[in-house]
Formats: sequence, C-alpha cells, structure tokens
Amino acid sequence: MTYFPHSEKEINEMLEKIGKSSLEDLVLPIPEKFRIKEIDIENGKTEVEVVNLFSKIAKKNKEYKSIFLGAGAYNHFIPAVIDEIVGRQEFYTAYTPYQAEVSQGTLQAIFEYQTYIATLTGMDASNASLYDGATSLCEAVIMAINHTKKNKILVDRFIHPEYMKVLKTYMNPIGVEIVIFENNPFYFDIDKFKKEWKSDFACFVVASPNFFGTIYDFSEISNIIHNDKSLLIQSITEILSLTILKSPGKLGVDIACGESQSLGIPLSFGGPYLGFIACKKDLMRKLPGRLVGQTKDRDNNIVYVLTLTAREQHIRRELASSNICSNHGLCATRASIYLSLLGKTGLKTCGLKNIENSKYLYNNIKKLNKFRVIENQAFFNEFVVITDIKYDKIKEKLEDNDILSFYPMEKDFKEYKNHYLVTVTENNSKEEIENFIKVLKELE
Amino acid sequence: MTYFPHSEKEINEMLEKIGKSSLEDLVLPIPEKFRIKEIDIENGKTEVEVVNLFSKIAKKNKEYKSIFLGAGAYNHFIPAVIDEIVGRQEFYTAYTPYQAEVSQGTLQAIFEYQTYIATLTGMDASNASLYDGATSLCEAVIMAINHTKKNKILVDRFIHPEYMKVLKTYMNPIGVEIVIFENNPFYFDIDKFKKEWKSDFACFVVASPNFFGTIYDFSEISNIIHNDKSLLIQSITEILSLTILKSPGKLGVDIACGESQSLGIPLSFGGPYLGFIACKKDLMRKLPGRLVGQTKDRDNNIVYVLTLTAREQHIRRELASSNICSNHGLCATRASIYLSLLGKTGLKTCGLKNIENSKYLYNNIKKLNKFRVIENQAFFNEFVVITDIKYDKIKEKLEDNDILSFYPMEKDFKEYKNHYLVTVTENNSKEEIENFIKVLKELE
Amino acid sequence: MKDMNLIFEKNNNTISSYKFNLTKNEKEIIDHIPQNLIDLEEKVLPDVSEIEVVRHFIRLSNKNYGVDTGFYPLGSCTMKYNPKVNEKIAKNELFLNFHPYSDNKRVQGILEVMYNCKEDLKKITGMDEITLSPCAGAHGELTALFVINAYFKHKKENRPYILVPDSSHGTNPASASMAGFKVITVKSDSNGFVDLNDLRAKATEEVACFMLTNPNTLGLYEKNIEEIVKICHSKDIQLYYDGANLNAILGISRPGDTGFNAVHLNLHKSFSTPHGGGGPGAGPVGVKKHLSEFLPNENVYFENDTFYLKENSKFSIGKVREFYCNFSVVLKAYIYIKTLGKDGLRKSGLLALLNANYLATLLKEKFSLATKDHIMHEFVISLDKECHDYGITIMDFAKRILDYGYHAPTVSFPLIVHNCLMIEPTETESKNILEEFASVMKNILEEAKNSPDLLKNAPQNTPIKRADEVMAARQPILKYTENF
Amino acid sequence: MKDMNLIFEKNNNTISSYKFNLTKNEKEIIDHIPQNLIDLEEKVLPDVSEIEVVRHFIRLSNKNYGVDTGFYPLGSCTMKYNPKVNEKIAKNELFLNFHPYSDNKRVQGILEVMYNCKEDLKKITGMDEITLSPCAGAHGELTALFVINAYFKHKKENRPYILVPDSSHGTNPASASMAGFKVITVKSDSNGFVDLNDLRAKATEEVACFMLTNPNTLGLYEKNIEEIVKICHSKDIQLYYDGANLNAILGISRPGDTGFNAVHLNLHKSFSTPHGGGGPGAGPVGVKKHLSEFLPNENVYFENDTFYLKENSKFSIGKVREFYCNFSVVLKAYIYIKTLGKDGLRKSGLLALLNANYLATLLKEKFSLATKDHIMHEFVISLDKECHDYGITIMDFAKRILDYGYHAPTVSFPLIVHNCLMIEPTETESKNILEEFASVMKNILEEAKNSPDLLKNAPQNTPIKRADEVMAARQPILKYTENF
Ligand SMILES: Cc1ncc(COP(=O)(O)O)c(C=O)c1O
Ligand SMILES: Cc1ncc(COP(=O)(O)O)c(C=O)c1O
Repeated sequence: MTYFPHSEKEINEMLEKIGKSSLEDLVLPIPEKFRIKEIDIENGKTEVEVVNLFSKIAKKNKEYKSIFLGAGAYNHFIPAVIDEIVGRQEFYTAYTPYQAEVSQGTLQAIFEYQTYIATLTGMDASNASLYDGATSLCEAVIMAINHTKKNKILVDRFIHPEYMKVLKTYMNPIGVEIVIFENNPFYFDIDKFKKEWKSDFACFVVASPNFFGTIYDFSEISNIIHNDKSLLIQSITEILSLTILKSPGKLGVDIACGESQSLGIPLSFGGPYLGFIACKKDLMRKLPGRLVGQTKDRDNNIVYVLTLTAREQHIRRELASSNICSNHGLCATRASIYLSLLGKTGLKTCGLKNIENSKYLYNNIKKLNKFRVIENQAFFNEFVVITDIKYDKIKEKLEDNDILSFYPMEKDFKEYKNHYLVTVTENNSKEEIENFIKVLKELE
Repeated sequence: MTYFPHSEKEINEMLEKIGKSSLEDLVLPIPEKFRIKEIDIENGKTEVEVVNLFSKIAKKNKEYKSIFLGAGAYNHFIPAVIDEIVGRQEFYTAYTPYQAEVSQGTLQAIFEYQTYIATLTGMDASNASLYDGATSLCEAVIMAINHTKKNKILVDRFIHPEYMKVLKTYMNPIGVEIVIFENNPFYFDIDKFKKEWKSDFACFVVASPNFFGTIYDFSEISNIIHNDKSLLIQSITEILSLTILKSPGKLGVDIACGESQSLGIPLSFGGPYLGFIACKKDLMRKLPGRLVGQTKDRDNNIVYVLTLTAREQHIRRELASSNICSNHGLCATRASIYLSLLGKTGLKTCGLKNIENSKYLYNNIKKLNKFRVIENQAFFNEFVVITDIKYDKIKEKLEDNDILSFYPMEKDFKEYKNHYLVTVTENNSKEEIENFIKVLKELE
Repeated sequence: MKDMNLIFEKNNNTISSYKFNLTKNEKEIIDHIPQNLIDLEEKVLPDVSEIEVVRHFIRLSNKNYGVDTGFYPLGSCTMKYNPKVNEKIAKNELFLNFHPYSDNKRVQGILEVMYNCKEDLKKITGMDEITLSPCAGAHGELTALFVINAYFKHKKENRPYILVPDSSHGTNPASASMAGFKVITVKSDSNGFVDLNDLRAKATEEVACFMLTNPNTLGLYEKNIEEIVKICHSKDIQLYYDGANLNAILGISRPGDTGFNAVHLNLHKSFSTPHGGGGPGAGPVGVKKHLSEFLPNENVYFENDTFYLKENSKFSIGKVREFYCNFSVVLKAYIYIKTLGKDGLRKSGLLALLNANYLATLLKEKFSLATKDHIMHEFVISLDKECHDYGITIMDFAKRILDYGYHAPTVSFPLIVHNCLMIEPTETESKNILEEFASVMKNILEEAKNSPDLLKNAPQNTPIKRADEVMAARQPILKYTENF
Repeated sequence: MKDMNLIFEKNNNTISSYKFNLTKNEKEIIDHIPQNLIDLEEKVLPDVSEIEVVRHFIRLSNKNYGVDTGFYPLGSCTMKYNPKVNEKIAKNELFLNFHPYSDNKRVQGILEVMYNCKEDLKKITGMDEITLSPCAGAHGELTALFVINAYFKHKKENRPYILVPDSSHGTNPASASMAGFKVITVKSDSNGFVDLNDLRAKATEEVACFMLTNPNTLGLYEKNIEEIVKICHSKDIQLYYDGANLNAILGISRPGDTGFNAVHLNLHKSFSTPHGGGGPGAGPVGVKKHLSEFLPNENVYFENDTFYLKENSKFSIGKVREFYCNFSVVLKAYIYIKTLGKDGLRKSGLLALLNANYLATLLKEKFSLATKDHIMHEFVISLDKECHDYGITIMDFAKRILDYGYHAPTVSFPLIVHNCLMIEPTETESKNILEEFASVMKNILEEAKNSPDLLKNAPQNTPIKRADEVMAARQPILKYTENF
C-alpha cells in the first residue's frame, strides 16, 4: 500500500512539463556510483496484511495483570477524553506552530500546559516541553552552569539512576565535574550537606521524592546555596506528587525539572514521555526550547505565539540556550487535557488516592513475616520493602502471578541488598492490592 | 461520575430566579403518588471504576481465532480510516440534519452513500438508510403493496430465514398473505416459477445470493412479473457481491433491498447494522425514510438537504410512506467512507478476493473424504458443505480450535440435514484457511 | 448541476488505489459463475488515494455541528453530552468482533451487558419485561403496537383504532397505521393538555391503545394523568408511553407506576448514546406482565450462572429485526447507567427540569410561551404574532440563531402551535450558556423588529447560505450522475 | 490582559468535578508525611465538567491547521501524510501498556519491532549499527557528536572543532556546542554548494566532524560530494549526514555508500510519523563500524530466538535518555516501512522529487529560484527584490498564503538567502494541489505589485489576525495569572 495521489497519466504530464523523460532522470544529480537500484527489504503489503502482521506481533507481548512498579514510569489512569481530543487530526498532524494564525490550537493548549506546570512547581515560567525527565535534568544543570559560570556540580546520590547516567553522558564532553552527595535514602542528611557543600558548585541537584520514594525535607538548604549565588535544582520523576506536596518554589528551588509522563501519557515501554522544566523569573531567558507567550493580534484579541525565539538554535545557532527544536508537544497537549479534566478536585483526590492505596499496601506488607518496611518513611506512591527472600524466587513468584513489582535497589545501589521498590497508584484496584498481598504471603 | 456543568452556587441562583426553593419543587406537576424517591439500582461510579468494571466484563467474551461464517453478518476487513473519520465529534454527536446550513457534512456524506448504493444496485434512487436487511425487506414489500394495491406476495423460500421471520411479523397485522415459492436452493427453478406465479401477487421476493450462497439466474422472470404490473424485489444480505455480479437493475429488479453491514461496519454481535433500499424512478416517491437531495443555496452553490419530506411521518403522519424517523445514519456514513476509500480498484479486488478465498476452501473441502460440496454451485463467498459427521462432533471440534463455521441448514430448512453453510472473506488469511482445512481433515 | 466537491469528481485512477492481493487471475477466479450473471464493467466509483479521502471527509466534518461543537437545544431530541468513556469502552474489540451466531459460552460478557441493562431499564421504567430489539423510537412504537395487536387478537377482541393526541409526534400515527390500525386524533385543550371530554368520547371498546407522550410535546406533564389512566383502563385500552421525553422524569417517576402498559425508550436521547447524525439509536420496549408473552421472540435471560438468548413464547409476535439488538448502543447506554447510578440519574432529571425552567424564565421576559402551566424539561414558544407583525417566517428566525453559533431549536413542532420553536436544553448545559442563548434570542427579536432582513438573509456565518428546499423537492436529484 | 477563553476562566467548581473515591479522610491519609512538606492550598486549577473541557479543546483544534486539513509545504519538515493504519495499530494496548522495566519475555513483540526497524534502517541508510534512542533530530545530532567526541578521545586525538555549512540548520551548530565543540562555518559558493576551497582551508586535523545536509537546505544535492568525502576522510574528519532531507533519496541512494560516517534520521519526517504540533518524534542515529562501540549504552539485539535490550560496550558514551526509545514513534515508522516496502519507499523518493521539480517549474515562470541547478525534493525561492520593490516583508507574503487556505512554506531559512521561502511539497500531494498552489502564489505576486496592503494586512481569513510577536517578546507573559 502506498499513499501517492498521482495517476500514471499525471506523472507523465508532470514529467513532460519539467522536461524529463522518466522519473529516473530526477536522480541524475546523484553520482551514479552512489545510486542503488533497490533497498534490500521486503516488498510492500496491503492494509489487511499489515494489520494481520502487527496483531500477530502484538500478541507476542504478554500484559501484566497488575503493575506495582513506578521507578520513573507510572501506571496511572488515563481518562478517555484525552485520546478523543489528541486524535483530532488538527492537533496530531500539525507541525511546530510557526504560523501562529493557523496554530492557535496548539499554542493555547501549550500556554495552558506552561501555566499548569508553573502552578504545580510554584515557579514563574515553564517551557513548552522537553524530551523526558533525564534530559530535562541535563538542561537544568546546563542552565545553572551558564548562569553561575561555575563548572562543578553537586548531585544527590539518590536521584533516578537513569537520570544520573544521562547526566554523566551530557557533562563529560563539556568537562563539568559531578560530585556525588552521599545522602541518606530515607531522610535528608542536612548536617552532612552543610559539610559537603562548597561555594564552587554551580548547583545542587536533589530528587524529591527520591528514587527510594522518600519525600525529603530540604527546606533549609536553599539559603546556604543561594548565599554562594548557586542554584538549587529539584528533579521530580512523579509530578503528581506535587498535588499534595509543597511545591519546589516554596522550598526555595530555582529550577524544577523532571518527568510528567504521569499526566495522561501511556507507559508505552518507555517513550515518548514528557520532560518538564520550570524556573524562577530571573532564569527565564535561559530556559531551553520553545516558549509560548501571550500577545495580541491586529484585532486586539489576545492570542498566543512562540516567543523569546532569539534564545533558540535557529537564530542563535552555536550560542543558543539549547539545541532542542522538535520537543514533545503532543505529550504536553495530553498533559494539558489531563490537568484540565481532573482539575482541582480530580488532582487532589488523585494524589490522595495514590497515597491511600500505597499506604494500605505498606501497612499490610509491614504485617507479613518475611517482609519489612522502613518505619515512618515519608512517601507518596512508592516505598522500600526489605526481605531476605532470594530475588529470583520473588521474581518468579510475581511473574507466575502476572505482577510487575519489587525493583531491586541493589541493581543501582550496591549496598542496598534485599531492598526493593514497590509502587501503588490510583489505578491499582483494591482487588489487585489484596491479591498482591496474598501472593506475597505465599512467599513467607 | 456525572456530566453537569453546574456549581451548587449556580443551581441556587437559578432556583431563585425561577422562584423555586429547591430542585424538588420542579417535580410538583407530577402527582405525589407517582413520584419515587430513588430508583432501585446501584450508585454511580468514577471513570476508573467504570473502565475496570467493563474491561472485566469484556474479558468474559472469548474471541474466535477464525470466523468462517457469514449467513447475513460478514467478517470483512475494516480500514483504519473509517473509525478515524466517524470518530470526529462533528459527525457522531450531531442529530438528524434538520438544519442544512450546519449539517452539510452529514448531508453530503449521505448523498454520496445514496449514489454508491444506487450505483451498486443499478437503481435510480436509494434512501438515506434503514435499520437492517430484514426491516428493509419489509419496507420494500410495503412499497410493492401500496404501489400495486394487491395484498398477496410470493416469497422465495431461500431468502435469509431471519428476514422471513421479520417479514411475517410485519405482514401479519396488516393482513398480507405470504405465499412461499419452493425453489431449489442451488439453482433458480424457472419452470416451477412460471407455474406458481399468479397475477394477484403484489411482488416476488428473491434473494441472490440466497441463504445457501447460491447466485440465482432469474433474468427471465422480470418480464413475467411486470406483465402483471407486479414488482420484482431482490433481497441481498451480502452487498459486496454486487462488486462482481450483475446489478439488480440489469436483472429487471424494481426494488433492491438488504444489508450493507459488509461496508465497514463491525459485526458487533448483530447490530447496529445498515439496511439499504433502492428502487426505479417511478417508485422513488414511495421510498421509506430520509432522502438527501441536491439543491442550491442563496450564493448559488450546490448544497444538500433532506428532501421529499412530504412523504414522511412528521408531515404525513398516519399516511406516511413509513414511520421511520431516526435511521442508521452513522452506519451509512461509515459505508460512504468505506466505498470512497476502496473505490473502483479496491472494491473489485475485494470482491474477487472473497471469491478466490472461498473457492480455495471449496476446492480443498471437495478433496476431503467425509465432506462433500455441491458440484458447480455458483457462489460469491459462501457455499454449502455436506457431511454425515454428527453436528455436535463438528461443533466441538471447531470450538476447540476457536473456529466459527458450519451453520446447520437443518435449523431453518428441516429436510436439509447434514447441510452446512461455510463462508470465507478477504479477511481470512491463507494461514487461517489452511488451518481450517487441517482441522476438518482431523474430523475424517 | 455538477458539484466539484463530490468524491466522485476526484476520481483520477491513482497509482495508490486501495487493493487486495490476488494470487489467481480474474478469469480463473470467477469461472464457476455463469458469464451472464457477472458484470465487471466500471461503475461510477472514485479511485483516489487515502489522503484525499481523509481530507474530503474532514472537510465535510467541518461543515457539521454537533453537541461537542456547542449548544443544541433541539426540542424532543434530548441532545445531551455523549460521554467519551462510553465511546472508548464500546471500541473494545472484545465487544466489537463477535458474530451474532457466536456460541453462547463465548459471549457471556456481551449477554451480561444486555441482561443487566434490561433489568436496570425495568427498574427505571417500572415495567415487568423489556425487549432490547427495536432499533429506534419509531421501531419501538411499531413493536409495541404489534404486541398490543397480538394481545387483543389473542383475547379475540377486535380493536381497529389507536388514539393519538393532536400534539403527538408523527411517528405515533405512522406506526399505528403500519401496525394495521386506524388512527383517531384526540384534541388538546386550550392549555395544551389532553382534552378529557374528547378522550372520553373517543375511548371506546374499539380502541386498542392510547399513545401518550408525558411530559407531552409542549413540555407539560399531563395534569389529568390519573383520570386519563382511569378512562383508558376502564375500557382495557392499552396506555402507551412514548419515551422520547423520559429525560424529564428520570429517577423521579416511573411510567409503570403511573399506569402505562407499554413504553419505548430512546437510548439515543435519555441515555446519552450519540445520535450519529441520524442514528443508530435503540428503542427498547417495556411492557406489563399481561403483554410480555407477546413480545418479540428471542430475548436475553439468566439461569444457572449463564446468560443466553432464547426464543421465549409461542404467543410472540415474532422477530422485528435480523439479530437481537443494536448491541453497541445498548452497551453505551448501560455504561451511562452504571456511571451515573441512582443518584446521578435522578439528578440529571432534576437538572434537566432546572435548565428548561431557567431558560423559559429568561425568555418569558420577551417571548410568549405556548403554555401557561409549569413546564418540565422542555418548552415551546410561539412566534406567530412576531412572524405576522415583522413579516418574517419562523424559519427566518431559526436560521438567524445559527448565525450566533448555536443549533436551532425544533421548528414548527408540535403542529398545534403555529410558528413555534421547541426548546430542550438538557441537563448538560451550563447556566452561562443558557444566559448567552437567552440574550441572543432577545437580540434576534430586536433584529426582527428593526432589521428583519438580517433574519430573512440568515444564515450568513454558516458554512453555506440558506438552502433552497423547494428547489430540491421540485425535481429531486438524489444521486450524482456523471453527465448532468 | 485577561483571556476569557482560557480554561482557567471557566473554573466554576462544578458539582460534576472529576473524582477518585477515597475511603479514609484526608488527615489520616497523609499523616505519615511531615506537615511542613505538605501543601493542599488551592492552586490555580480549573474545576469544570467534562463537556466543557471537551468543547474547549475541540474549539482549540478548530483553530489549528494540519496535513489532514490541507497542503503543508513547510520546507525541511517533510509534512507528508500520516497513515491512519499506523495510528490504529499504535493504539493497541498490547503495544501501549508495557512498563519499561517489564520482563524481557513479556515484550518480545515490542523488542521485535525495535530490532527489525533497526535492521531495516541499517539497510535504508547503509550504516553498520543504529541506536533508536534519540528523541528527535537535534537529539540525534547531539548523540552522534557525543559518539564522535568519544571516538577521538579514545584515539587520544584532540579535535575541538566542528564544521557546518553556512546553509546548515541551527540545530547543527547548537548541538556542536552542547557536545563541547567549537563551531567553524564553511561558506557556500554562489550556486549554493559547499565552497570546496573554503572547506579545504578549514578541514584540519583539529576538526572532528563535518555536518552536512544532503540534499542541502537549498534542495541541492552536493555536486562535489565525492570531493567533500575525500577531503574529510583524508583528515579522518567524520562526515555527518543530517537526515532531515533523507526523503529526497529514500530508496535511491544511501548515505553509508556515499561515505558518511554517521547519520541521524527524522522518523517524524521521512517515515511519516505525525509531528503532533511539535513532536514527539524520533531521531535514530546510524554509524559505521569504527564508531559503533561508542554508541549509547543499551541497544536491542536478537540471539537464540529472543530479542532483548542490553548494555553493549565499555566504550559507550552512556545513556542519552531515560528509557531506550520513543517506542510508539518507532512502531509507526516501522509500520510505514512494512507498508510501502522496497518499491514503495523508492517510489516515494522519486515522487517527492517529481512534485518538487514540478512545482518549481510552475513557479519559475514568475519567481526567482535561489538556485540554478537541478533541485531535488525541495527548493528555495527568493523574494528579496519583490520585498524591496513593493515595500512588503517576506512575512507579509507568507501570511497572505494562509488566506488562501494553505500552510505557508518555511520562512527565512536557510539564512544565506534573504527574504526566502523554502518549499517542500512531499510525495503525498496531488498534481492538482500543486497547480492550485502555484497559481495562488502567482496571484499573491500580482497582489504584492498592485495592492500590497492585501499582504500587509494578511491574514484575514484565518481564525485570528496577524499576531504581534514583538509585543510578546518585549515583556513575556508565559502563563496565566489570576489577577493581571
Ligand atoms: C416524541 C417523539 N416520539 C418518537 C420519536 C421517534 O424516535 P426515533 O427518531 O428514535 O425513531 C421522536 C424523535 O424525534 C420523538 O421526539
Ligand atoms: C535540516 C534539519 N536538521 C535538523 C532538524 C532538527 O530536527 P528535530 O526538529 O527533529 O530536532 C531539522 C528540523 O526542522 C532540520 O530541518
């Protein structure tokens, strides 16, 4: 199957008009030796053949009945409205809104997205989206480096391990030194921080909730950092936690960044997701990527445009604040719809439901013989479980019961043997949770 | 979950404005004794609860891997474009296009549908749709009765048995006598017809392909019927057969009616489907239901409107050509998209593919020991298989292999013991067909 | 006339035309069919690429107006919001891909939905048994009248007549004659209620059924309903409830308790399933015990843990359609019932009443309502005087409403009120929208007085200008033909 | 400024606000979290019913223009048709609902798609290994430059510079500096090709990479490509292929055969995945053998009948994103490859060339092309003279195009051509549309001469009038605040 509107007749008429005798004449600018007759792949298929092929492939995937794992990618409920709206061809078949007069749909949706992100993070400005939580952290750090002109950074050890890997990839070529802050995964070690913080750090990067699910109390540190004209960056993997928790803004954070896949974006085996980044006013012009701003049209109506483009690559080129061009716009639109639909009440009850469900599991695991939890860990929807049962045994048991859970912390944090991450969201039914407990009991 | 935009505050303001102290005051016109405090059903659910409930219910349904059965409801391939288009809210959330100026989308799509149906059936006019194939047959017969003022009809025995049942339901109260023509299921018995036809029949109803899948040659009979100023009605369960077969129009048929579920409408356990009806010019004003016609607007542009409404119930009331009001408009729109997308080439190759696939199975079943087919049965995509193997045994074997097929003709046609209907469409892959043959072999 | 926007004009024999791969050649494939029955001659069909088909229909959709576009106060049609979760669930292939002849064991989920929906509808209407078969309201009426016909035949009573109010919907009398009855019209009194004396006079033992819409098409709840019931039942006249207006009493009152013997529902109205620009809908019929054995053959039952369809009674009228029901419509309605639940449904009834009364109150300031009494979920305004005074037609007025971005109310129905608009806001519209609509209506009234041409030339802001319906009917063009 | 159309202005605390049912009370639920870390204070969030949210976004969509709306000749962006079957398959929950940490055995279908897509892309580009990780073209550039950086580090060579043509896209230099390189710009000659002498002068052993777009942003295939390759390779300068213009040579020529060492693809351009109003896309990177061990960690492999992701090499640059790839985008691109197949892809390349050349030929009659030579899949026209003569800006001209129902071409890129429009029709547009567009362009040229105000006041037929971008930048308003 192909998608060419041309008839043979039209093709010939067109060739004649441009004075070519065949389609092959059009490739003459390419040196003959660099041309190929055909690609060594299969022939095309009809639609019915394609559909059958891919439904066969799809069936090779075996869904979990229950997902009790987040660790940066969260199994949240996605309201039906979202797919209906982003399924509108005017949204998904458009390009980046360069022509504002025929792109108000995308532009206003993104402006509303920016407002939501700024609101949730307590920041003055959000950009129009980035690729994912890991790259948004890199962009945030680069902002800090450019802003402070320092090229050493202090990073909490318990940020998302994948984010840490990406950060290293980005920092290494530009010669930025990453110093790791050996924090305690279950509480913020303020004294230790005071000892280790140095004025030549461009910024301190902290994740809260961190990878262990712990909500850190780091309210004291912003002053220390700001005294050195350095910046405090908070990385967030679970943006829904901000429906309940004090916003980065109120904690003295200068740049909040992270992953907002939780806002109506499917798990989709890891992508596309939605990186967000938001900052205080004075950093606004250092933000990477697109920004949508409010203005007026010639009828004096309020309208929206891409703005502050002078920061961007297509004008600043090598001096741009970032190289990003296409971002994850449709994901941002999804988030915009999600947040509009849930609104005040929906978001608050969603946040509370996440806590209620995870706490219910937490309290029940506590009661099990072979399992332990961290006494009074402050968490949103994920927490750490400790057990001596062999990982292989747990894994097998869970797989047999079609449950995904128990992320082994040892994988990224050597000394945390027997520590596992468990997540519960509003999308896990009571029934599922009870069953999970039952299954764990059987492991005793 | 509910869908009320009101806030409590607004409700009170509204009550105040209309001078009522509470919502309950609004029900005062209803005698107290006829009021209830509540319905005895469950409480409402949140969206996530609803989605979980219905995915659980859905999982109680067990799909067949292969469907080799049509018998009035056909398993055809549905191109992705269709759902994408009818998913457009402007189409599916609109009412019947009473206000032409804001309904050109529906109106033109239906006008195109009418054109397609008229083209495929070789008729002068099609209506905007009816409920299904069975009711469209009833409407056709009523047309014939009103047109000829005769109230006896001759009906071929081998029309779809469900259509026959519905026809009886409709004819009984209006005292129309149904005479059955004992035809041969595998060829049209023209001599017998000549004997049994009487001038006081309002019409003769024939199905081709008939319920046994046989394509009848009844080209001779229209003259006989027309000599008596009576009408020839062809009922069609598989409209895709018209991509290959001579159209009713060319066979002298006066009214073609039937089911067009095959045109991009899902099986959906029997409904909603799409009844079509088309006729020759002189019968046009007797057509039941909506008709879309071409006209001009005040800018002299060609536009579309509901027309000849004087025939309809809301004006003619008890004298209307039919009582139909809402029809199956969105199904007609689906058909319109299906036919536009497949077009000339797609429809022709689709028709041929149906024959190729079914013939492939026919020829292979022929080779099996315990199975027989009817030598040179002329069929489109379904044919009759004969075997002495007990039905229960066949049924069990097929169910075990997730195959739906072998409709027992005995069910509706007593003397046709051991006769079974088998269908193959373009949607059955080679692989499926081979597997089906393998399974049947195992029955030998 | 040649409309270059028709898909047929786009035909260009694209090299990307849709295809199915054949392994054999044409001749061979069809060699088992007699030549004289085959016709492969080219028909008037397009042959265009997918992108052009998609753009074509998207362009069409942009000329359409739906509930999701805006306010749609089409009286008697209950154009409420169509919840998206219903659409999503109904697209699940585990509901969509089943052949009607599938084995019982494989469709337990589908049958469960049908059965539970049936049971909930019984409780909502107060009827003893329900069939989900009818495809629409009119089909429901016809089915019910078949049933009533069979009932009296069974009782060896000859009752050739059906009573319908003069305010009734056209489908009522039309269904009556399709069911073989003769129609007698019952007058409405000056207030729009059934004229009791006229009813008494006409309610004889020869009458099989009285078809009532309550609230009636004027939006009034029949204040003499008790008396009406008494009159009919005293003559064993079956009282029929046209459920088009059920939305007004959802969760508040049940036809079954009121004395109705049969009822049809419009799931595509009261139960939020989309109307699709003209269906498909569903018109389930509910009846009291004495009529139940006459219901269409094949209904859904539940016994020892399994759901199944079975042909139920030897007295049945038989089938009224090919397969049991419009399942995906029934499914959506059932999802709606489960979503709103008892409280939600009742609230929807009450807010439907609130919205109608609020809008009526706002409009009363300038418009004359067709009725004096307390209206329910919809109401009718008469513009008879204005039409005469300002030399406009009711259509002019309606078309002008389109210019302001709303769909027009129902025009010239019920027939007993001249030059009327029938307005039904439904419960899913906001106070703001009702207020905006009211002020637009008042604007238009001013325009009618001061610059009637604005109405006569309306609409101007719509995808097309006023369509000429007379021309369309004079010599109808019902299909495209290559050479006009 | 207060925009009443913003969702935030609709906030009315509806009684139907979205909810999740809680069993415990708030205090109890959060009692394990220190008070000072909690903030339940009301934020600027709406609280409106579903119907209002739906209508809000549908209204927004109606102010948007997409490929499905019409012609979208945005140069360098390859706005081809997005096949619907891709969208449908990608919605399958068996592709959509998998957590990135799912067990290998459960995602064999997903991994198969990734692996086979990777293998096909190798064959299409002629590269030895590919990573699907990058999220977009720019991300691909950055990834490739990280790889090249690691390659030379590994070889202990210090190469701080990157060469980019002055006609290159802004992401090229921007990516270069993000990767820690300094940028040196290579001039284009008067015909728009790379100036060989300038290249020779700048191609030193200190240069790590030359980033080339070929066909370049003027739509020209670098006629000295062989010489360019020779120059670079003689100094072991890695030759980079910016794949934004791959559509021009799909199935016709392979960067790998031509001598490119690294390449990125834009699946959201050449491979038909929707651009979504700004992504998400995918920018896979392909490299030759000597670079492959430096590719991002984690790639998809196939061994003894199983597909799996694994961290591949100790020399790897590490990860460039959180999880492996934008799977649903990769899936759609792979469906596209399977659908068109070898012939279809080649044909798409040829027809992309045909459409561009046809349109260029039609426009040449009135417009001056920026280039003399044989163009490929897109071309640039210069309106510098017209802008001066008629006192209009290139923006005026572009905005006027919108009035005729088309999207505008790319404006003022590449930077080396003043007041230019960059036009890329793609292969999925019809002869008719190209002709209509050409005549519209000629019209506008006439208008520019005779009534330039039509251009200066354009657009008039769009959802909004000309937007004031200067005002927006002067003191930026990037979010809604309750009290302006
Ligand atoms: C009062 C009344 N009765 C019956 C009907 C017929 O319903 P349907 O269109 O579903 O056949 C309608 C529809 O408008 C109606 O308003
Ligand atoms: C030539 C060229 N290179 C690179 C890019 C960047 O691609 P992306 O927007 O996917 O990051 C573009 C996009 O417009 C481009 O045109």
